[in-house]
Amino acid sequence: MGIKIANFEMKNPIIAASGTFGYADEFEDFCDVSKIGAVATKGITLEPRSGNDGERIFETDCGMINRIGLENIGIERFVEEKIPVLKKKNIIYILNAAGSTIEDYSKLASIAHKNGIEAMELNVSCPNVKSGCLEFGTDENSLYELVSRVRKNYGGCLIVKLTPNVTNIENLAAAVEKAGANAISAINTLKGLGIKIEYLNGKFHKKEVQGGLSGKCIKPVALAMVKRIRTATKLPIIGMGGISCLSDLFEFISAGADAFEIGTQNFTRCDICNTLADELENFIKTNGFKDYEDLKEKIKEIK
Amino acid sequence: MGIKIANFEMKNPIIAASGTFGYADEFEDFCDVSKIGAVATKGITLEPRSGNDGERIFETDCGMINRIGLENIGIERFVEEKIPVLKKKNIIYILNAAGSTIEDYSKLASIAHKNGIEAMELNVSCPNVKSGCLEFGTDENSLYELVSRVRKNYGGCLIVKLTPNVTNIENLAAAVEKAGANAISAINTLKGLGIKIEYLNGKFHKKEVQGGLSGKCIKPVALAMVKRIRTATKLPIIGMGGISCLSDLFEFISAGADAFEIGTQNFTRCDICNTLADELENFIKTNGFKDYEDLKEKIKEIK
Amino acid sequence: MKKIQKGTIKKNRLIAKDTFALEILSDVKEAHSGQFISILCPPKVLRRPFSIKGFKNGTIEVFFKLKGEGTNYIKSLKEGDNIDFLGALGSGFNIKNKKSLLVGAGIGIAPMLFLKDELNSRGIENFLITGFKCENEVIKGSDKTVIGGSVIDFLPEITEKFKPQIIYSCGPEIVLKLVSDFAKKHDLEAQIAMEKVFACQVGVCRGCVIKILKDGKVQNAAICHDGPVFDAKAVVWE
Amino acid sequence: MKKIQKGTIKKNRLIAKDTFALEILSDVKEAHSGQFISILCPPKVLRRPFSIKGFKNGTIEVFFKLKGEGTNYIKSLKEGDNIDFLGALGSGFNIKNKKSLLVGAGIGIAPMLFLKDELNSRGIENFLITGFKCENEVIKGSDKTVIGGSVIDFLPEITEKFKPQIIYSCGPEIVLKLVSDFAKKHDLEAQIAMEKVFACQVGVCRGCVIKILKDGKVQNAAICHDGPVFDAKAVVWE
Ligand SMILES: Cc1cc2nc3c(=O)[nH]c(=O)nc-3n(C[C@H](O)[C@H](O)[C@H](O)COP(=O)(O)OP(=O)(O)OC[C@H]3O[C@@H](n4cnc5c(N)ncnc54)[C@H](O)[C@@H]3O)c2cc1C
Ligand SMILES: Cc1cc2nc3c(=O)[nH]c(=O)nc-3n(C[C@H](O)[C@H](O)[C@H](O)COP(=O)(O)OP(=O)(O)OC[C@H]3O[C@@H](n4cnc5c(N)ncnc54)[C@H](O)[C@@H]3O)c2cc1C
Ligand SMILES: Cc1cc2nc3c(=O)[nH]c(=O)nc-3n(C[C@H](O)[C@H](O)[C@H](O)COP(=O)(O)O)c2cc1C
Ligand SMILES: Cc1cc2nc3c(=O)[nH]c(=O)nc-3n(C[C@H](O)[C@H](O)[C@H](O)COP(=O)(O)O)c2cc1C
Ligand code: FES
Ligand code: FES
Repeated sequence: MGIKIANFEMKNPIIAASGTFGYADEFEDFCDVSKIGAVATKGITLEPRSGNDGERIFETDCGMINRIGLENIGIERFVEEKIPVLKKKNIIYILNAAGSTIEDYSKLASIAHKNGIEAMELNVSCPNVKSGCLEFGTDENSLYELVSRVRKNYGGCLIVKLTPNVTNIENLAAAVEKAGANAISAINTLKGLGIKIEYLNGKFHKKEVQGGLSGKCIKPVALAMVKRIRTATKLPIIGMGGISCLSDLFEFISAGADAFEIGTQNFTRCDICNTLADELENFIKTNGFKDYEDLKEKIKEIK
Repeated sequence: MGIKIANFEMKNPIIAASGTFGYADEFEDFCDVSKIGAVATKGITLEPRSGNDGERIFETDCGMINRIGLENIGIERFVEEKIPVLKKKNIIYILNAAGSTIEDYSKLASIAHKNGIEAMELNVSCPNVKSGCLEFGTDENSLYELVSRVRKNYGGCLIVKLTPNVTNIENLAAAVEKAGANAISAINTLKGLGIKIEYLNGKFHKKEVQGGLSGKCIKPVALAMVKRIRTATKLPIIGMGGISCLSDLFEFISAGADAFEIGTQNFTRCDICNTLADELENFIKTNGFKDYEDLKEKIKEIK
Repeated sequence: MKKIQKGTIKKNRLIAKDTFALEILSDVKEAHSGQFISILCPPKVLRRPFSIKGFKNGTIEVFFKLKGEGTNYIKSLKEGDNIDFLGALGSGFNIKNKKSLLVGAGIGIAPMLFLKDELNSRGIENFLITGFKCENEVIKGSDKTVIGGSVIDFLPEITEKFKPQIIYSCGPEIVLKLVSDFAKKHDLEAQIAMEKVFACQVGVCRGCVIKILKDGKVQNAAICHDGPVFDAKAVVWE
Repeated sequence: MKKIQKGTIKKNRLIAKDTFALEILSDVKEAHSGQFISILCPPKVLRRPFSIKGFKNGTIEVFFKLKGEGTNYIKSLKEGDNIDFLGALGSGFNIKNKKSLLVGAGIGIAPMLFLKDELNSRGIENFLITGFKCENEVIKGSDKTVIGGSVIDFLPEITEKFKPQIIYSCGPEIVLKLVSDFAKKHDLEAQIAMEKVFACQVGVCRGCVIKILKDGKVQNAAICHDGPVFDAKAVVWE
């Protein structure tokens, strides 16, 4: 079940998505973290960040909105405190990196390179940060520039995570490939607004959370995006958006994905990454496929 | 409860959304059509169209995908056969118009003008038609050009319906206002892909429907878009996307909407347009608001 | 608003493997074989259509087979529970005063049993053959029941003996196609009940259209509104 | 994976208007007042957290008040039904050997009753006051029950008489804020159980953070993981 993107080896194609799994080790009471294909860390910035004030979570029909605002411990503490633990516990991880300038990303890349971090996922699409961050993900020229610069500083497996909040995802995917990335992950959250209005004792009360929409509700959008990205690039695609069961994996493969990230569903069923890996392995064995690659090929061939 | 956009008077702010209510009169066995604020007709083109081949509907989590492909009877038959019926039955309607060139739209506008059609909603965002149609909705210059040309030929209430599948909805909204439209409606469907894969007797079977995603699952995206449009224009906004109950109306008002279209929910509860109008009127009366305008103001004021 | 119905469950019982017979008390005044009702299943967006199996004094019977969330919701309904449905919808079989062969496959037997009742009450001679995948899926009421094999294989023999003038059929598309071919070959009229995923259920969304030949032209027809029953000769297969 | 639990319902009974006491049989080994469990409610994406009201030999009791779909799902659970929950989660009250005043508001009485049991079993003197909106919402077990008014109004009088050294409280944010102010004014230690919408329930998503003062610095703390119980003095109100 092991798979490889560039030189980065994962135990299986099921990855815990950034922002939904912390820095991996906190989840040990709830699932067998060492069996997960890989864990994408919470988005990490150069400096620690405390994130947004106010309400950060809003549940929606078949999904949720978050506006965490990249609360994280910063790359320095990550390297010092987390990497040793992850290594000791044999947890495969991907550094999810975010910044607001090309310099931020370049520096993160150098630090990642120097510290032997094997895979890095650029979050160029976080809709929760006011500064530059989102812009890279929506403009193909800036994105090309950004990824090229990071590529220069970083020798490991470079994954770029695309946002669905754009007119032309194809152009962005092509730019990422041209700039030398090793894979594309898609999708980040959709821009969403949650409003709850109650009328009590003659007065209106309102809760409002503007942020990123995730969960089952976005699966059709994610599948459409993955399919479009597939038309624009030959890079491996890590598909995500509302994945919750085995057949979802097949759907993403059919759209063009090679591996998967699981986000919101970790909150609903915290051992879902283990379950999916087991079910996938079991499906391959019981139905006589050679291996995961073979299954993937067969699914891509279906008319 | 009556409201007015430009000179177009509706019985109330609840409009049946285009594509989900046919040409209005077919729904009479299922709801009291004459009590609906207005009905946006199925998207109408110059020539009749038979729409897409193959599967057209796919249910998703809290939503659905359609790829009808603008099957419609064409403007000529609409004018001859439908308008007299709608008039006789006192059904207020909005012509939803679609085309693939500026000429198509201009001609439709002239015909609408000549035949005294009081309101026209330009569908510049239908994701189901391969030809030009979508392009107008994604590029602000083409959209400006299109709306200006239509405006010249059409003196009624001109509404432009925007697509959410763009990076910058604000620019498009501004272009629409500049070109002289009377209102914006938003949103049309999200680009979505539905895939169903089954493994039976050693073989994979697949169903795939690529089209427009609608229903409750898109409500957070719709609210976010309406809020963004509101920052870019003072035009009245007709909000839609997943509306299914009274509190949804409040949420859309709070985001910036002035009236509402109800789409997919007509399929779930076919008298929903009547129900919502009744509930809205009742809410206004029982809680001592002066009228719908007063309620709207109060909701927009909530902190 | 005569076709929005609030009914109550009278009975909901298992009649074969994963198959239930549901009886609904309602105000419906009229219903014919080939027509259907569309049940609101709150966990789902779209209503679920089911062929009417029987109708008497407002009591509507349907047979349903468990598939996914919708039918599992319906299964959970108990005597006395409320149910929200639309119906009777669609145009049913156009009954002819002709010796009738009825061909059902699987759960497609439901409208065939209703049709058989209607034919019997008009004194029209008929013969119902139905096929099921296996023994425990069998639903009673046919003149001949095929288990495992295909009903189509038995049509030549029955036609030979029973000499029908018209065929009515309901079942999976592949069966309907073969019935149509058979009817064409034997120069028999055939009426078939088609299926597709429905959204609006009432003809307005154009989600369930098929191509049919009408007035010499290929046209769209909405299964939910113009059908579900079509003249087999008119259907243009995809 | 010690904190994913599959339990079975032992009892689910109405104890006040729209309020139920749910007992769950489970393998949970330890639980303390102030901790909570997070119940999977299949119609919803996010688990629903509930304070533990009592714990004995693996049987966990919680009180829940009907709000929306989640609690209505839990209401539908019957004896013997399975339930999927996480717990015991969070860090509960840090019990001090001090004369304790317990202040509950509404359903916030649940962890207070558990705390009272724990205090009693350690022989720590305590007094529980709880407030409810109206008569039919009252849940029994307090030393003083306030109906209609605010519990806060009674704190001066009780403090005067009972002379507590520490206050523990659970209830709506507004009550907790007033309790904190009161404690500060009277120079009393106070521990309060905070609430926010939870996503992950376990500290990883950072969705439920509040600001607290720690080591002289304002920092983020996740209610679900670092709380729900906090030292009132440390909480930085928004
Ligand atoms: C005119 C008509 C008459 C029917 N009569 C019967 C009957 O008498 N007895 C019976 O058991 N079944 C009948 N069906 C099929 C029945 O509607 C589906 O089995 C049911 O909708 C499945 O719903 P589900 O949620 O349980 O399963 P799902 O898992 O949601 O779907 C299983 C399959 O059911 C079909 N289906 C799903 N949603 C719809 C929909 N909105 N409209 C149409 N088909 C859908 C699709 O083919 C789908 O692949 C009929 C269908 C049609 C169109
Ligand atoms: C630590 C903690 C302990 C709690 N203890 C109790 C208790 O002992 N008894 C009790 O009745 N209630 C308790 N609650 C509140 C309870 O979790 C909510 O009432 C419940 O989640 C409502 O769910 P619903 O689907 O029925 O209602 P909804 O209509 O979905 O929500 C109603 C309100 O409940 C709250 N809520 C909704 N979802 C969540 C969530 N995922 N996490 C936290 N809050 C949410 C929100 O304030 C929301 O506005 C506790 C909450 C927290 C955070
Ligand atoms: C609470 C939360 C926090 C997230 N934080 C990040 C982040 O820091 N970096 C990032 O690239 N994506 C982040 N995401 C996006 C997810 O990684 C994922 O792209 C998205 O949620 C879609 O997948 P899902 O539908 O399976 O959740 C976050 C998502 C959630 C729900
Ligand atoms: C079956 C179907 C057909 C539609 N056809 C049209 C159309 O012809 N023209 C148009 O502008 N929008 C069309 N729409 C989009 C709706 O009018 C509406 O913008 C969208 O569905 C979002 O609203 P909802 O979530 O309430 O359905 C269609 C939607 C559906 C579901
Ligand atoms: S389901 Fe809408 S036309 Fe048939
Ligand atoms: S709910 Fe995720 S950190 Fe508390």
